[in-house]
Amino acid sequence: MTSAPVTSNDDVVRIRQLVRKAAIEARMSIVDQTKIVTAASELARNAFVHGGGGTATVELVSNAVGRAGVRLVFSDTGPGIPDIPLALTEGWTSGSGLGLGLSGTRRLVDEFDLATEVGEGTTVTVTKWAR
Amino acid sequence: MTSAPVTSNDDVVRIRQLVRKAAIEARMSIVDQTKIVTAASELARNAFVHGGGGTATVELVSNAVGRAGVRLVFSDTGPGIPDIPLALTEGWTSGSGLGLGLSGTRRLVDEFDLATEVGEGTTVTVTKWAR
Amino acid sequence: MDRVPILKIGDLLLVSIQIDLQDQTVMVLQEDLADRIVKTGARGVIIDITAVEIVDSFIGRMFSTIASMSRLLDAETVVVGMRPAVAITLVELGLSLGGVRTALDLEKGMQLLSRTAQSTDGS
Amino acid sequence: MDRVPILKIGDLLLVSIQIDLQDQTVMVLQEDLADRIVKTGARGVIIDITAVEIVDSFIGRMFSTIASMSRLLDAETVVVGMRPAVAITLVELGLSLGGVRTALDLEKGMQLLSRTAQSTDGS
Ligand SMILES: Nc1ncnc2c1ncn2[C@@H]1O[C@H](COP(=O)(O)OP(=O)(O)O)[C@@H](O)[C@H]1O
Ligand SMILES: Nc1ncnc2c1ncn2[C@@H]1O[C@H](COP(=O)(O)OP(=O)(O)O)[C@@H](O)[C@H]1O
Repeated sequence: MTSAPVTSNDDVVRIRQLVRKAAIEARMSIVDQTKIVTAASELARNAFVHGGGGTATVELVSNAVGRAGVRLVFSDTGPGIPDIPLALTEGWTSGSGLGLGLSGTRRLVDEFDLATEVGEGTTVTVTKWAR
Repeated sequence: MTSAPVTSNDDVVRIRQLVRKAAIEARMSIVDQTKIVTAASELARNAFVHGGGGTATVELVSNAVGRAGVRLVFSDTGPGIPDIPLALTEGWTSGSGLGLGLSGTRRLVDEFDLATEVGEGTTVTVTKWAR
Repeated sequence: MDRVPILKIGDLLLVSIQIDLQDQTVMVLQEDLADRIVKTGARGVIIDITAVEIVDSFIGRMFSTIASMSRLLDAETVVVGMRPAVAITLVELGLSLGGVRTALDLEKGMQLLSRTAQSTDGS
Repeated sequence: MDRVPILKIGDLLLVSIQIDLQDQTVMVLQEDLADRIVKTGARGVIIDITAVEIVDSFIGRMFSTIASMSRLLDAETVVVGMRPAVAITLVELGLSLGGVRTALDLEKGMQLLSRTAQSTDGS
């Protein structure tokens, strides 16, 4: 398991590279590598831009039948998300983004979990399994 | 009455074939066959993807006036559906689907029943009558 | 899992779906097709569904995904041979396949793609 | 922060992205490019993403922004060399890059732009 800070634009790039490495270790196809790295890039940017910075952890996991996967956790202590369904709506943004980060990421991964509390922060956990 | 497991993508294909056979036996038109098989495909995928697997039963039925039909029951012991109206909303998905499975299926059949309990599972029963 | 073959005819790729599609097959087909478009420089993709008896929301989404993806790779997609019962069912299901071009049969699909290619060639 | 170089080839500008793009680099590239189009009177912009391993929504938006901006400055943009895995991922992300022209490789991109230039010149 690797942890890394997400407090700058540079960190977003570094996290993409960490996730790429993990996806290769999990023997994902090129397409699946691309999907999980793209998801990581969106979630890292969110933690930085909307969450005011936080941390990322990248973990190699395996499921009951021994399938390898990559699990990513992005945590911040930012403002939290008051309306979760709204935030998950394709195209909705509170800022100047495209509003595709959360909705799109959800389609790119196999498991998606969003835990958030207003005034406390946001944690997004995603998992993608190698096929 | 035929029962079949729904625990893989392969099973979804097999269930389509079972339902096709029943629809032909009920002497449905090509359009009605297509509709009930499509509905079966959606519900089987839901039982597998959202319900973590379950069973399907396919039954030839006839009503009071002797009209033939096909009844399908999809049961799983998955997480259940906490908000039924939301799940039936066209376009709403908790995952990465299109959110058309339940809302669309409902339009494709003559009778539609959804029984679900959080933590217990979900059973969807649909019937289509030959014209 | 079966794999759907992709044939190259001139600068077109032809995908003729002859099997009952399971979800994994659909995912693999999308990826195979993206690879082949780039490898061959194909300008068009024809998906022949003459033999396809049902299109559910998962399969229907494949058509949209392939159409968008091939556009990004500078190829046009056309779906040919949709059965009337499939078309009716898709509409009731709520899937309009916006952005997906369709033609009645293979021949009409090829004509459609060659017209498009000519007009973008400016020739 | 790295800066992406912009090369001038005849009346085209070529941007070949060889680094892992961070958001600041993207912003600066857009501004640099607008300046260079005006300074050089370039008629076309080619963005070569052959080496780009991922395009997220921020980077994808850059292509649309550059395409719109250069159109306003009377130049056409084409994005070349998109990898198949990137195309599939973009579609799933929900980004269709409408309004952005694409070509398979640098050569095809240059052909596309020279044809466009001819037809808008009316020659
Ligand atoms: N980590 C976070 N902390 C607080 N709000 C967030 C966070 N991530 C997402 N959001 C909220 O959800 C909205 C949608 O996010 P997203 O789909 O990624 O689109 P975008 O980032 O382009 O706005 C954001 O505009 C923001 O309001
Ligand atoms: N068998 C099931 N068990 C648990 N949840 C279900 C089941 N079937 C449907 N759902 C829930 O209802 C939502 C809508 O289902 P549906 O309309 O079929 O769309 P989709 O499958 O594309 O998400 C699903 O996203 C899921 O949250």
